[in-house]
Amino acid sequence: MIPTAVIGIGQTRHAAKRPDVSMPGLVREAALRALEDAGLTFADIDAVVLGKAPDMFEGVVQPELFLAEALGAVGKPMFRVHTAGSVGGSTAVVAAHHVSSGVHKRVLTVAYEKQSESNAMWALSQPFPFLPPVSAGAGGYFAPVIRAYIDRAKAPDHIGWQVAVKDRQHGALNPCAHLQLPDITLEQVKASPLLWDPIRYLETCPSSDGAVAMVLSSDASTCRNPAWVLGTSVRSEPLLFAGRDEVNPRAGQLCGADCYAEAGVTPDQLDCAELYVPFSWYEPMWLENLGLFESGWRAVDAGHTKLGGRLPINPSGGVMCSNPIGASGMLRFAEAARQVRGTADAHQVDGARLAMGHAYGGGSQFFAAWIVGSTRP
Amino acid sequence: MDQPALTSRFTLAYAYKRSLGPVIGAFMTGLRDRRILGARTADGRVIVPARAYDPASGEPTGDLVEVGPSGVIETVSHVAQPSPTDPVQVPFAWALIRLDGADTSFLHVVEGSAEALHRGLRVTARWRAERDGSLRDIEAFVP
Amino acid sequence: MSDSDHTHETAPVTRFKAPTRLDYTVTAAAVTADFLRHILEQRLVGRRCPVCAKVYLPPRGVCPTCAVRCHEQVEAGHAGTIDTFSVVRIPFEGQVLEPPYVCARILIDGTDAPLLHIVGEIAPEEVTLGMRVEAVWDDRPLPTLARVRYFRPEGGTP
Amino acid sequence: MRRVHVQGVGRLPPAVRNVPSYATGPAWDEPQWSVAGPDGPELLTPAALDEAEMVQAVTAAALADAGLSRDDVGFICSGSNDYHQGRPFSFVMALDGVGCWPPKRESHVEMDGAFALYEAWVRLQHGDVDVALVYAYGRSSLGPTDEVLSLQLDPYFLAPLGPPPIALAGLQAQALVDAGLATEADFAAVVARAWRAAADDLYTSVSAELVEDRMLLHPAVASPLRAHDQASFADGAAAVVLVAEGAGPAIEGIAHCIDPMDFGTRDLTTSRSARLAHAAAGGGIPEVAELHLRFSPEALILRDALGLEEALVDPTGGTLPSDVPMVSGLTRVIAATEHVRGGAGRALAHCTAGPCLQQNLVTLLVAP
Repeated sequence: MIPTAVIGIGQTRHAAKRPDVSMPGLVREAALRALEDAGLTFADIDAVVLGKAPDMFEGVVQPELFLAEALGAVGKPMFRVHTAGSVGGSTAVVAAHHVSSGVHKRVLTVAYEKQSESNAMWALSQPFPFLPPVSAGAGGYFAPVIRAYIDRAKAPDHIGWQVAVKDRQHGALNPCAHLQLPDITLEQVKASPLLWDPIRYLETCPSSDGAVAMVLSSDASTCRNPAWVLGTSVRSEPLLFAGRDEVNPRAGQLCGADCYAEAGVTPDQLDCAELYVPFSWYEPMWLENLGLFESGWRAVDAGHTKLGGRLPINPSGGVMCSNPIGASGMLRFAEAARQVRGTADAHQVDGARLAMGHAYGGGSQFFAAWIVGSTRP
Repeated sequence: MDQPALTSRFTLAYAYKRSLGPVIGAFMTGLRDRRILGARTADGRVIVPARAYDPASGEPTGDLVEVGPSGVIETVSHVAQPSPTDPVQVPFAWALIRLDGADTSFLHVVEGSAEALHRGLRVTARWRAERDGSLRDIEAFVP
Repeated sequence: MSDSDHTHETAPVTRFKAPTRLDYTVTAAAVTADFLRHILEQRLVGRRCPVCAKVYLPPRGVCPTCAVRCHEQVEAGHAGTIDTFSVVRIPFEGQVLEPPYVCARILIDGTDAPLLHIVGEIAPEEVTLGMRVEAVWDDRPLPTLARVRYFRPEGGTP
Repeated sequence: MRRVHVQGVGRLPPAVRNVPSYATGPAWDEPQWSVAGPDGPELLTPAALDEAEMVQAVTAAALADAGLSRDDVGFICSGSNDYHQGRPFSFVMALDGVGCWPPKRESHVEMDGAFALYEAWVRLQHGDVDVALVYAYGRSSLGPTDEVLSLQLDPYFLAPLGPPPIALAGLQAQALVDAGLATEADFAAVVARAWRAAADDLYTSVSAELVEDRMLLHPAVASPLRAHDQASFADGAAAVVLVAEGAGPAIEGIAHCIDPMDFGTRDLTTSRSARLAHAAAGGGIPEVAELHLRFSPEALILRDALGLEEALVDPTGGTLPSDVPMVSGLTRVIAATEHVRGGAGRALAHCTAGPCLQQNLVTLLVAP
């Protein structure tokens, strides 16, 4: 494998609606920032790898085709990944492999969603003939899993509230974050309406427009502070099968294990992690799933996952603050890279040298992860 | 299968909202105001419709330039029987039109019979009376 | 150019609507068609995997863990156990029922993977994990899973 | 680069639906698919199988052909498109067909299965796995395939006008005619030859015939193209097993490239992206080529862009008689594999996406 580094990162300002930009404008906002960060132009790029969630969100079939021009991909390979909510992460992994394999030297990878072009809930809840009606909405799918976790782990109710507050406090340090709730309190979360019992309003992620881009390269000579891709992994399992443990999915465990093994690190060596947490309770669940803490909820309760804690989780504010679905996974990967490059500004984890980015999708069945470090492998 | 199949109709319909941003927005505003805008690329070509980037390179474009509303047919494909979703309901052609002042051609429809329309023919935009800022503000091009 | 001009707007155009409409015709695959015919007869009939012997309801054409086709039909019970659930309290576009309602994963007797359905005839606060529930059939001959209107506590509401 | 081999292939014959009304020849029955049943092979109509069953049939066949089991597979990649199936995340249920358990390294592209094969090839170059399973499935029978393809168009500058695929192909065809590079008779000859070849191919279900000298009597739909110039859509599925260091036909090179969608900045008489993809895959002249054609004039453009003058093109009939959305590119790889297995020294497989050959992928296969 050829050592591969993140040498440029760019993201948009994320917001519920970005009426000020078109889709090409949105992806270019991220792509041009990533190129500028890398000190490169489109002419320096060998291939573009694009990720986004269902085409139905924006009503354009295979939008990589029309976006090729906006992303400077004309005359080059243009690739499109779609693995549900994990897509941003899977896309970064595919892009990294384009470099590590030696197929290309410099790859631009971009992920986006412009959810304001439609209504994501509509796009996801279209009743299809002969299939069991999906009558619960997105949160309705995950709420029973969260209830099962709470029951199994004997976790107190306030854990979900704590994560909701912590991520919003982190997000308030990140000017790109969609939700800006610096003064949020536990009481506010607790008092917010139950949407899908046990999930409260303030324990859910927003719906955002946004994009993120990275330049990956086997040549980091022009970059003062590359983030080296030390390990990558993707793992999937079927949506529904007898004996499936959705609280602690096996595919998630293996995704983490693969990633640690490829990177040659153990979970306790990580300085921080960006995990895909669209509902606050998923933080303790993924902490256990990825082997980061034996008891996820006790780690949250002890403050270990706050900035300044033992293992800060989602210093950027995470999905709980910004959720442009197709980009959400890649934002985790990019924020992990920012940490080890030391460019995370106000939400920088002091001295971060090793960080993990993580994403999941579907019914907790598609997983992607990478571990980046400040030292060349 | 000895039993009849279960068959059901299913419609996927949604009115997407497209936000346009500054340059596509300027182009659509131009159409509403009966002007066709191109954009000048770094190497001096004028691309139509106007976009914020050069399709060939992805690099930013500069000034917006008014082109047309007349031009020359470069390539034409005639449709004898319009479908209900086609922009016009009389015999017409899909055409790539090189508008005056432009360096690229522009896809739209031209009204006329197969015999009347050909490469090299000069055509001009016929504007819709009610315009809202979309490509259909040009009803069709006509000889 | 047109002589009459009814467009008086001067503000910049910033957006437009793009209506899309696609019409599909969907035919139920044989496995689903069998299931739906049984549903019409007020029967819940799943299928068993020939390798792992797990029974799926609704039946699956292929066992998701063994990747073999499932042919053996298995009559399941009309009652089951709540594996887990949530209470849907918000309205959203495309919703069929009036909130609040209980959406549960129910392990039907004689099957091995939970079925997602609604629990009725009970206050949402009263629903518990592990609760026994039974199917309440709809009078209308619906060839869908909505033929079971909902599940209610076994033996009816106390 | 590691040498990657096509070790096994599996496919369902395409179930064709929109054959031109003036095609002649024996009426064909509704196609049937042979899949493993409880007591041996079972013949089923395409509508009788769901996506997972389609995937199961082809992946099991490909693994059997490769002499491998599911446990040997280190990476799975698939290609499909939600809009052809009419619902978001259609690939999620299709995943059941491959038995992704215990959890596998797995990925999906919203592209033709040939691009999934490309991702699998890249993954094999990454070096951590040695066996990859690739599959694709698609249906055209559920929905309005042309309208789905029209939704690929630039949503600001093209989609609002709603040109159907044949209108854009008509412009490309007319550009060829205007440049003196082709005539309508050339287009008809491509179509007639494709349907004749398909009738002789064991794998296709099409036995209809188009008579060359009568084809031009039918009116153009979008001049100079007639209904028969457009590929007939079909349902289908396909799978390929790739291995590093194996014995099957070897991938000498694989590459893809994209042109602008904007027609105003393209020379429609040629395909720059096909030429670049071919060069990046290693170039050279194959003995035989299997092209992914949506419209007959594309055969002439690709013959030039891919340097096929001396090659035998589409001996199977190719995709004009049966184009399966998201699958046709992968079945071209399978057809090319079979040519190499049958003795061809070098075979080319082509896949396209987007209007007027916008995006092209080229795979070059050679004897191991």
